[in-house]
Amino acid sequence: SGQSGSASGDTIHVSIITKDPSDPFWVAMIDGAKKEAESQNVEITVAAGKDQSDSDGQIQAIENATARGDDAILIANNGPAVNDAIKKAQDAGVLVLALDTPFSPANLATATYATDNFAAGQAIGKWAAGALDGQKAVIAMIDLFADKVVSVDYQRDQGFLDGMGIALGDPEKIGDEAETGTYSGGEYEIACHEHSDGAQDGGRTAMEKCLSLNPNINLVYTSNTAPGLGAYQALKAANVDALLTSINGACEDINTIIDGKFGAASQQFPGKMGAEGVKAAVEYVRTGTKPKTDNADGFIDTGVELVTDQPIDGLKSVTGADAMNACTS
Amino acid sequence: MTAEPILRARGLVKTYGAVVALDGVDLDLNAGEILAVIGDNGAGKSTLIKCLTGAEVPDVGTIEVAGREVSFRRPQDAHAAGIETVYQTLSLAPDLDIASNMFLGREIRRRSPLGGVLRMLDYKRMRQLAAENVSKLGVRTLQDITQVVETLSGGQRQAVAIARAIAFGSRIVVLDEPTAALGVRETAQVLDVVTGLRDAGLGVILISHNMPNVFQVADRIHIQRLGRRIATISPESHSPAEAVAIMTGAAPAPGPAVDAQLKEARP
Amino acid sequence: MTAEPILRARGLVKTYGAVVALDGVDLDLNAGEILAVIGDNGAGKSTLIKCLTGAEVPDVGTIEVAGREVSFRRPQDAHAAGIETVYQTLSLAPDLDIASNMFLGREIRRRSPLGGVLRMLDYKRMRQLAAENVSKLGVRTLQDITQVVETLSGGQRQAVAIARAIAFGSRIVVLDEPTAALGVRETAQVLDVVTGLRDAGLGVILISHNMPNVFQVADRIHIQRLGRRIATISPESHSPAEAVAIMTGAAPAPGPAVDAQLKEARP
Amino acid sequence: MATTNTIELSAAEAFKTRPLTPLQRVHRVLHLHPEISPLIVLLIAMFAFQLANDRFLSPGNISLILQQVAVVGSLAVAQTLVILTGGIDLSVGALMILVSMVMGSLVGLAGLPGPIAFAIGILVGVLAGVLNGVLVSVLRLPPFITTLGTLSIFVALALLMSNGVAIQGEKLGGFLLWTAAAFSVGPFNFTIGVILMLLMYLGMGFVLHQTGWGRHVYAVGSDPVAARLSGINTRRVLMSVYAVAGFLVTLSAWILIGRNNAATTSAAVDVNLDSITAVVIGGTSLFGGRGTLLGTFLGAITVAVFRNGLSLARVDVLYQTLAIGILILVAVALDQWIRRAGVKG
Amino acid sequence: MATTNTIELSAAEAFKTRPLTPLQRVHRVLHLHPEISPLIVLLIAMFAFQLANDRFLSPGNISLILQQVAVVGSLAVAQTLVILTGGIDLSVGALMILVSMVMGSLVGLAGLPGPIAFAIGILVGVLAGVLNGVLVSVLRLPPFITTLGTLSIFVALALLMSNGVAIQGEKLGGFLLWTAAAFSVGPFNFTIGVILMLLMYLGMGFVLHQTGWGRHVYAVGSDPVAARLSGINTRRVLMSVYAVAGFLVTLSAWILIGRNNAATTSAAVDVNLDSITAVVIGGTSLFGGRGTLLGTFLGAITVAVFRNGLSLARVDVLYQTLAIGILILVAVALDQWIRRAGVKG
Ligand SMILES: Nc1ncnc2c1ncn2[C@@H]1O[C@H](COP(=O)(O)OP(=O)(O)OP(=O)(O)O)[C@@H](O)[C@H]1O
Ligand SMILES: Nc1ncnc2c1ncn2[C@@H]1O[C@H](COP(=O)(O)OP(=O)(O)OP(=O)(O)O)[C@@H](O)[C@H]1O
Ligand SMILES: [Mg+2]
Ligand SMILES: [Mg+2]
Repeated sequence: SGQSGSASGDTIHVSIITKDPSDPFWVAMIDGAKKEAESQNVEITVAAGKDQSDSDGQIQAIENATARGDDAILIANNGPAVNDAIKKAQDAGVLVLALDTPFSPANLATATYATDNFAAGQAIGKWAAGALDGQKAVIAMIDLFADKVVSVDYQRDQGFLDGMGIALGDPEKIGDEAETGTYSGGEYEIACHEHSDGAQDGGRTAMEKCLSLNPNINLVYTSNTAPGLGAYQALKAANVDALLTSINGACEDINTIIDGKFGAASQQFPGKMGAEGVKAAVEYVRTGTKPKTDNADGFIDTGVELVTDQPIDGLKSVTGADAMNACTS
Repeated sequence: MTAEPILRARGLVKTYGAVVALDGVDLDLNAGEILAVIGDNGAGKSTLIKCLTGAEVPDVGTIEVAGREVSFRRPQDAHAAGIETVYQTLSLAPDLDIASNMFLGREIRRRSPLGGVLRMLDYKRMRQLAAENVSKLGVRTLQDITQVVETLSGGQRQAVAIARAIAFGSRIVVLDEPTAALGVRETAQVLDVVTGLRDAGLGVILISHNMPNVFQVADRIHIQRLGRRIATISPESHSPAEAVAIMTGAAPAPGPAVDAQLKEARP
Repeated sequence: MTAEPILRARGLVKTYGAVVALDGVDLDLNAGEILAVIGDNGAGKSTLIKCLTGAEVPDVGTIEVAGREVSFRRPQDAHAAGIETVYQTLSLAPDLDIASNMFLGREIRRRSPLGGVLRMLDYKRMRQLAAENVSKLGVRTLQDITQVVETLSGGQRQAVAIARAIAFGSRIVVLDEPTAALGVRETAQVLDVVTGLRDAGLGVILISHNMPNVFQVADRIHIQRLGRRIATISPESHSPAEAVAIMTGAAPAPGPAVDAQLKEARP
Repeated sequence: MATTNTIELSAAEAFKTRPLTPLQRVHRVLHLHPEISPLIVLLIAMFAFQLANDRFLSPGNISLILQQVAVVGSLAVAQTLVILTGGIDLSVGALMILVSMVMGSLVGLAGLPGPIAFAIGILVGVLAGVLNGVLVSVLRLPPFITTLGTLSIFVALALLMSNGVAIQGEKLGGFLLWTAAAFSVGPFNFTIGVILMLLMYLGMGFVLHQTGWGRHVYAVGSDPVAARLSGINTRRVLMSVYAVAGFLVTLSAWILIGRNNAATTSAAVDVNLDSITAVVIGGTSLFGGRGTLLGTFLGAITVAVFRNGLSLARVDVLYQTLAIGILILVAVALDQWIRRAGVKG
Repeated sequence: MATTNTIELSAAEAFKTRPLTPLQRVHRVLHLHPEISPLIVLLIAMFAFQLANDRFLSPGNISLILQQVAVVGSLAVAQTLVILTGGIDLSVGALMILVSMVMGSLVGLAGLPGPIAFAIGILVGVLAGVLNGVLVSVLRLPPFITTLGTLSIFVALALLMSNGVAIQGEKLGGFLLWTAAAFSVGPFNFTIGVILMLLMYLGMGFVLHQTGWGRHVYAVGSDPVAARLSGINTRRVLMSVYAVAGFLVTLSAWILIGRNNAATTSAAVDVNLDSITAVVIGGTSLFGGRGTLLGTFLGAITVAVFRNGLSLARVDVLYQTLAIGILILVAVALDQWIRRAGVKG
């Protein structure tokens, strides 16, 4: 982008508002944005909800960004409660871009840099269906939360089952599928739905409970890397050999594939979301051009990649080593 | 005088786990009389009056007020029956001021619609009445009626509790060691007030370890020993030394004779 | 007897916000003497002894123990100097048993390596000693030394506190209305023990509202009035009635004459 | 003797009239008026933030802070009430969300008129409060653990009822959203929600300080045994406090709906801790019996000012977390110092 | 007179020997041994869960429950200590994470040997404890708000230090991961972490009940003023309690690293509330002065059994939240009923 002249003279102020302050996924996103910002004379201010269901914290962050006169807000929203505050910010002339999670309605943001969480789930679901190769699937589902309902949680869970070829009930509701039935490759049984709170020890405890319920589990879905690693510990301790799948964010998460801990993972690129968002904000402030998008909703897919070292025929994937190269370069 | 006793208890039992605090105690209190209760430490005096005033519910036993059987579940039941009590562990809220404590649970509202509709309190009046009541007891160091109880000296607190009981007791006033923390002058004043209550026709129960005080004001003396009423004597029939002897077990209890004798003397 | 007083305070001032609790109080206590402190409620008696025993730090004033100036910041400083106190609001931990309370802050460890290395307590010995100390006071209803303090009667608690002070006081024992909650026999026993302490050469400060008791045991009487020491008299020089008159302001204070006179009488 | 007396007379007088250091003078003034101590913290913070960003004290931003504080500030009214009795209510935030979902669903899904849904919401709030009250006063469970238990229950009910689906403003009708209505006073911009919060403070302040019930609340918190022996029905007082808290939480839910322009389960459950923080910074004792609503109000504003001011000073979220931790400690420590009777009057 | 006396003698005797209902008999026995009351709750729960799923009591599952409880159970030791003094420590969970990140970074990033990193971790834990201790005992801040403030600080420091990146087991070396080492005893399977937790209970149980310091902890919690007047240096006791709690949290961090096979900030901060729940269900009074570590241990096991048992009973996650809320209430209510002196002995 343009380094030259007066356009880059004024510091551009950009707020990044994430869902919670601690998840490595957001850290990767912020890192990507900050890296991009360095070269562009952009000052980034980071804000977040207290946890993935804290809309009020995000509303305040939006209001404060507006009040201090920021040029753009990049936000991974915690729910539609923020919409009003977003509209007010836009009325005050702030550019709003959605990262990771589209608003509902999606056209609220000028552009959305995100991946489809449902599709990310689908990819590992499809891989799992292929990898089982006709065996009966005994599935452990390790989701995020028991005490809140958030979109990432059900989209990934339902996407996975859909990818397996299992008939969904309500696609916004976890656990309303038939406990047994057939998937695209044969019979399945869902052994458990547990929650991990997105934490590593939560993932381990959840996996342990699932194994107590059914020691024959041979396929595990986890919502993200940390609980996936916890589940891996539990499987290892119990000497159970099961396919472990997850959805990764940061580059170092790809090690889970290289080490062979996870059979497959959908890799998302939060850093890219952050970087693209900053780029678009700079472009808009300096030149007035809005980001070009392919569709009416302004959705710009930053891509999901299925990463696995056990590729399945007919399913596009990359190896762990290649993914790591691409990610860190 | 065949009048019913204003307070009559029969067979009160109160146990705390393995401890028997009251072991079948009877008690009669007539209107216009001061009944002293004496006994060693741990003899069950406080437990007895707690059972009589709703602070504790006895395990077994009946209580009658003016001939009607009552069953007090909590102190305000006793208040409603016109019984006011100064407990040994004072029942004052340390964070509230003297006036608020005096009127706790029976605050005075303003007379205007502010009081009727908005239920606003009449602080001015409560403070004034509280000051009057406390000053009756002559505790001169107690000047500021808006002082918080926590900052009062032991005797000052005692005085506030006594003033409250006296102000609201309409039938019976029960005092558990009321003068223990009081100075000489204040003690005299309290005893004065207590005799005043008797003369006004109330029944008074007074627990005290101070024999001169007891013998100065009491009409009858209930002696409590190891959870039981061992005797009821009168200051005329026994000397302080004899009372102490009975109380400590050094002398045999006279038995119900005194009660009987009192009853005979009366009709 | 030109011996230093074992405890000497000069010009103690203690204020709580606007309240002046102590207004420049002097006090002398000799070894082998019982100094009674009397005064109306709120006269500053408890505040005075709190300042003398480290429970409160005086705003102004000096304290000397056996001629050496001390500055007590907390009660254990006073303990270390051999001063033990029974406060008016008892200082017992309600959730601990009698024995634990007796030895609170100076527990006895086992003699074996278990005590030296692992610092294990010798509960058996502490219970036994506690039982001995309490029994000296003759509170017969107090039988189980493992009873939790919360379940004791007012007088029983008082007895535990007194037993503790007597057991550990090596130089000075201070008692703030120790017998207020005690029965007749227990009171007599405490006064006996107090005289025993004097005879053993300790200095004793005794606060009490009970004039007969005071005049029975005190060697000198410090009269406190409205935050000041108004006089120090002796039981020989004044009658109880005179003392009360001075205390309440009905009679003029005799001035430092008594002090002077005592001093003269001594050398 | 006269001389001695004069000297003795002057002992305390002399002490009282001794020269003071400026710090002692400040301390003395503050100590005599402890209610202004949270104000001091607040003013210092505001001054510092204005230095960091000169938009901080602009009318627009001040209006914004008031709107941001409305939810937590109104919850803190209920929290103060409970804490004054020596309890604590960890369930206020969860109950607020449950009630907002009940009201929202009744209007948005069942199509009931707003006022009727609101009335049913109040019923739910009061019943939930009564549940807490029964557990605390009749079964004598510790308030902390009681409300920890009901917290889980209320969260689960709200989620089971809604399955986490939000009901957007368009479906909620004018009544439930009325708290979002804004109006201007000079350069300032208020919402009905802010006014409602202020009215809650005024109303409960009146009740606490001018009625017998208010006195009883303080008495029960000060010493429950003494209050009972004084003839107060402590059980009924506790029960009513939790019920009133439930009612007040309903009003907070109303404010929340307006602020979110939606009824949603995705609103911070952490507002619990925020409301407790406001109460404590406002100088109310967690042991009960001592404190004022004015203090709570200042406490809530202080926390909001910190968050807003740090944001305007472009402090990143993690450093904000750090700074707010430190500032909580500093604010409470300052308050404690001011209250200490260290400088003798 | 003799007759009267005999009748009076028999009044209490008669009362004591009156026929009891079976419920009263049960109550009496339990009441005489209050320490077994959490055990009762636990046994009932275990019985019910075994009915729901007969794998519940299998040796494998019991071993798992012990491993699952190790982190919260060990934190509850520190929490018990603090609660016995009448305080509460909301920062234990955050401190555990901070310490585990410190130890993990020193080994995994700086390449220090495990024992040295562990020693530095202990230092950090103890210093953090001392910080809490100074705030509570010297500045006299209420423990609740103090640890709420330090909670924010510790969380922020852990996140700022790690930048959200976890350090996986491969880089941590044998020493830090030793707590994960497993061994079998018959059909049961324990880890060093479980043994460490049990040792923490035994060790602190000994200290609390057999040493003077332990008595002082109880005394300070029972009545701080009385403890001070008795000559206990309450300030020093409080300070040491928080410092020891900091040390114990360090051991929890070690167990946590073993269990996660990683040092990561992604560990449930909810363990705070879980540890408090364990302490309270175990019958320790939140007002201080009363409670035992045995009770806490049973309380921690009970919570873990609930969570595990509900899963094995195939209860839906949202209903699990509901059920745990209800079960907390039932457990504490039962405990309260047992303790009540309702049935006279
Ligand atoms: N709550 C309780 N739990 C257990 N035991 C108790 C309880 N209250 C009182 N007791 C016991 O009951 C007995 C009677 O106590 P009570 O307080 O009635 O004595 P008292 O005659 O008032 O003594 P004092 O003159 O010392 O006040 C005592 O042995 C006491 O230890
Ligand atoms: N912490 C405090 N805060 C404010 N005022 C106090 C405090 N403690 C004592 N006072 C006041 O100091 C004065 C002296 O109190 P003190 O307790 O010394 O009296 P006392 O002589 O022991 O009385 P009593 O015989 O009733 O025990 C009283 O007026 C009391 O109200
Ligand atoms: Mg008594
Ligand atoms: Mg006194």
